[in-house]
Amino acid sequence: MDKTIASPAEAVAGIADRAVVMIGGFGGSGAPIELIHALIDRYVKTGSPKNLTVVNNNAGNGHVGLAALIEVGMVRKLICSFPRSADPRVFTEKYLAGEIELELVPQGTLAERIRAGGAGIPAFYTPTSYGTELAEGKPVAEFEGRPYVRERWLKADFALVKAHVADTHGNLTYNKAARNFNPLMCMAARTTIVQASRIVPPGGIDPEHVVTPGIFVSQVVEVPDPAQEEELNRAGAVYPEGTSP
Amino acid sequence: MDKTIASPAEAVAGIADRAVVMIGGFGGSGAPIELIHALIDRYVKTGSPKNLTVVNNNAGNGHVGLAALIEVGMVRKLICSFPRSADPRVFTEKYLAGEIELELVPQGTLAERIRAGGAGIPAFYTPTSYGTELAEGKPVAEFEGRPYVRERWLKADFALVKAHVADTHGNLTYNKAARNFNPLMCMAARTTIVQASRIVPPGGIDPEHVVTPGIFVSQVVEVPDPAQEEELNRAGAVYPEGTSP
Amino acid sequence: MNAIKSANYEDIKLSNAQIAWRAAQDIADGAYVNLGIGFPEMVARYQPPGREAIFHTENGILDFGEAPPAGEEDWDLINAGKKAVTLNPGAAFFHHADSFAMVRGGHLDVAILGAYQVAQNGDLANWSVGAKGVPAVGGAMDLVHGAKRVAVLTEHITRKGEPKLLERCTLPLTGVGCVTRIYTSLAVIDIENARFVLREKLPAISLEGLQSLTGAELVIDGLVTDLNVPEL
Amino acid sequence: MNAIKSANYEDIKLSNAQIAWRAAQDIADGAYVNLGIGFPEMVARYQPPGREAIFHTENGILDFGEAPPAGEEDWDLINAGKKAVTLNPGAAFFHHADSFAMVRGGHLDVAILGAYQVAQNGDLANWSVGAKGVPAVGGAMDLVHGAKRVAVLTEHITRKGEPKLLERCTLPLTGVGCVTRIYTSLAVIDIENARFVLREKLPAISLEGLQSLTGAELVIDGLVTDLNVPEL
Repeated sequence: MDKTIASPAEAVAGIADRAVVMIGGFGGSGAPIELIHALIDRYVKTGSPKNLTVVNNNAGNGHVGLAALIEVGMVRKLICSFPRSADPRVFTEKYLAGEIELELVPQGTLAERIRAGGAGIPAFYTPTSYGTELAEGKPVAEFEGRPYVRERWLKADFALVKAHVADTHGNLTYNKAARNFNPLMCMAARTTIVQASRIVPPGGIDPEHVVTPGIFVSQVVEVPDPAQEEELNRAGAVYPEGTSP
Repeated sequence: MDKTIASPAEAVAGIADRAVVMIGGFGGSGAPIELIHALIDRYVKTGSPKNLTVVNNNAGNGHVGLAALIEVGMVRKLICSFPRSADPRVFTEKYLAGEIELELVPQGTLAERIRAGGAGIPAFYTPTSYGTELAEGKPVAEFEGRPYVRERWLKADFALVKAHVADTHGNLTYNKAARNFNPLMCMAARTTIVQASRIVPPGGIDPEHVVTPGIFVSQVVEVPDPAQEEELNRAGAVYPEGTSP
Repeated sequence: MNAIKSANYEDIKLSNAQIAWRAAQDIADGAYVNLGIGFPEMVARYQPPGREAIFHTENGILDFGEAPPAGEEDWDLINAGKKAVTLNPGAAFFHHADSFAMVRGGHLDVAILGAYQVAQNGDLANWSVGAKGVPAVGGAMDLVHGAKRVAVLTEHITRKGEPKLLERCTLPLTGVGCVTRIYTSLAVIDIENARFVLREKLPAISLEGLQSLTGAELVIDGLVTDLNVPEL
Repeated sequence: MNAIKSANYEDIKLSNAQIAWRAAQDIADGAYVNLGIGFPEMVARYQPPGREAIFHTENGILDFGEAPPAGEEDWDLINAGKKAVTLNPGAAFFHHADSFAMVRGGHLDVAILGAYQVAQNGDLANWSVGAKGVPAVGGAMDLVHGAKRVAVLTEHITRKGEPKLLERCTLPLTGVGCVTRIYTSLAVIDIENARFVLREKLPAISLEGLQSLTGAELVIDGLVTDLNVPEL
C-alpha cells in the first residue's frame, strides 16, 4: 500500500464540479496553498471544477490560496465561521454582489460538525448559538433545564489538507498550530488529499506521535518548503501569477 | 502552578461516598492500579468511600485493581461495555447475587458519551444499538432515512487515570495502547487524578506530543514502575494482600 | 435436524481455519479490517500473497501484527481480546473516541465477526444468549453499523444441529440489517434484498442437503460455484 | 446623552490598557483563560506578580506567550487573531474539536470578551452590527456558553455617547444570559439576578453621573468601592 501521488496536479484531478471541498487551515496556518493553486491551474486550463462548496474557517486573505480560488470564480458557496481577514476584499465583493452564498457557523460548532461527520454522528446538541439568529430554524431541546441547539454533521467529497510529515500509509503529523481543522477534515471527507513537507516510509513516524492515522487519508503528495499565505500576502503575491488583483 | 501530589493516598483522599468515578484502562492496559489500591486502602481503614458508581470498559479481572475495588464492596453500580475477562468471578458473583447494578453500554457509545461529557455535548445520535434491547427507552430519530438512537453525555466527579509521562502542569503522554479511555476520562471528570511513571518540569514534553493537555488534569502523582494487572493476575495476586480471594 | 445429517456435517464441514482462509480471499490490498475476538482473528493469518490489509483494534491501534513470543509480551500493547500483539511499521495509537470514529464513521472497509444467528434480512445476533448470566457487548454493536462491509464467519449449524441462518433471529439482536456476506463451514452466502443468495457451496453437499441445514430459503441468483479451500 | 456628558467622559475614563489591568487582577493563579481578539488580549500583559495564568487560543494552543520580535514570526504559530505568538514551557497543541471541547465543556476558568452591548440579564451582543456588511462570528458564541465565568471589557458608552449597558440588547445576540461581570471604562459591574449590581466606580464620577451613562438601573447591593487603577 502506497498512497503517494506524484504531484499536486494529479492529486486534485478527480475533484468534480459542484463538489463539497473542505480546506484545512486557520487563516494561513495549515492552509494547503499548493493544492489550492493546483486546483486553480486546472480550472484556468479546463474550466473545471466550478460551483464548489468550500468549508474553511475563513474566507481567504489577499489574492492567493482560498481567496484566489474565490476570485477566479470557482466557489458557489462558503461554509465558514469568520469571513474577515487583513485583506478580505475578494470574498466581501463577491458576497455583497450576491455572487457567493455564505453559511455562517460558530467556530466550535463548525469544528464539531466536521468531527461528527467523520465520526458517524449525524446530529448533536450544543449550547452554542442558542437564542441567536444563527440558531433560527434549528431544533432546540432542554437537558437538565438548559436549552441546546441541534446541529447536523458536515461531510465533504474531498478534503485538502496540509501536513508536516506523512508516511506512505497516510499517517500524519502537523506543524505547531497548523494542526487546527486539518485532522478533523481528514476524517470527514470521502477522499482526503494531503500535501506534506516530507513523505517517509512506514515506521518513519513514531506510532505515539501520529496525529492523523492513515485510515483517514486517501492520497499524499510531497510539497517541500510549502508557501505560507501570510508571507505571500506580505510580498503582494497574486495567483494565478500575472493576473491583476 | 504545580499539580503534583505527593502520594496516591493523598490524591484519592477527596473522593466521597456515592461519587461517580471513571477509571481508565482497557482490561489491564492503562489501568491505574496504584490509585485504585490507594482508594481501597482508604476504605479498609475508614469505611469510605463506598456506594461508588464506576465507569470502566470492563469489570475487573482476578482480585486486583477494579476487581478488588468491587470485591471489597465499594461499588454500587458499574457502567461498562464488557464485564467479562479471564477471571471475572468477583463481578459475576456480585452481579448474580444482585449486589451490584450494571449499565451495559456499547463500547463506542461509552467512549463517545464520555467524550461528549468532556466536550459539553449533552446528547448525540448514533446508529449503534438501534433495534436492540440496549436501545430500549431511548429516543430514536431518522436522518437521511436512516434510524439513530439518542445517547446522553456521561460525566464523573472523579477520573482515575494512568499516564506515562506528566509535566507539573498536567500535560500527559501515554504508553502505547494504554491510552484507550484515559484521555477521554480526563475530559469528563470534575477532578482528574493522574498517576504517571514520571513527572517532568513544564517543557519536558514536546508540545506536539502532548496527548492530554493539562487543562483536563487536576492532580498528578508519580508512580514509578507501575504494576500491570495482567502480571499481578499471572502471579495470583490478591488485594488487599493477605485477604483470601 | 436429525442425527444422520449432523454426523455427515462433521465429516464434510470446513474447519474454523478454513472458513477464515476463505474470508481472507475477499479482502482487498490496502483494506482496513476489524476482526472480531476469537475465531475471526484467524483471518489475519491467511492474507493472500501480495496483499496487505491493515488491521484495526477497537482499543486503539491501527496496523498491529502477530503475537510476540511468550515472555516478551508488553501488556500495554494488546488487542481487543486483551491478547498481546506487536506493531507493523506504519502503526498508530489513538484513544477510544477516535477508534470508534473510525468504526462508526464508515472508515473501515470490512468488519468480520462471529455469529450466534444471522437472519435473511441481515439481522445479526452475536452478543447475548438471553436472560441468564452476565451480558457483555463490547464493540460489536458499533462495528455492525459502522464498517462499509460486515461479514460473518460461522459454523453452518449449532452443536445441537440447529440452523444458525434463519428467517428471523430469536436471540437478542446486535444489529439490524447489517450483514451482507456469510462465510459458513459449508457455503458462502450473500444477503441481498432480505434473502440468502447462495454463492458457493462445498462440492460434498447437495443443494437439498444444504437447504435442510438452513433455516430460511436459499435463493439461487446467478452462478453457484464450488467452495474450494486448501487443507490447513 | 448630551455632549457635555460625553466630553466629561473622555476626560475621566480609563484607557483600554487600564480596563484590561483591572480585569487581570481578578484572574487567579493557575487559571485557564481565553482572551477575545483585540483589546481583551491586553489582559495578558497585566497578570499580578506571583500569579501565572495559562492562556488558551481557539486555534489550538494552550500556554502561548508574547509576540516574537518582528522578522522572527513562525506563521504556523499564531493566535485566534492570526497574530504570531511564542510558546511558554508546558505548552500544548491540539486540533479544533479538542480546542472547543475545552471551551464548550466548561474547562476554561474565564473568557474575557469585548462587547457592543450587554443587557442587565447577561445577554451579550458582540458579533454583528446588523444587516449590512459581511457577518463574522468566530468562536464568540462558543466561548460565552462554555467558560465557567464570562467577563466583558468595554467602554462604558459608544463613541456617539450612547449607553452600551442596556435593559435589552438591540443588536443581534452572541449569547443569552452569559455575562457575569463587566469591566467598563468607568466601573466594575456584576450581573446578578438579571440586574446590574455596581461594585466599583471611578471616584471622579458620581453615582448619578454613572447612572445617566447607563441604559438600565444600577443596583447597589453591598459596598461600592473606588475603582483604582494605576497610570499605564
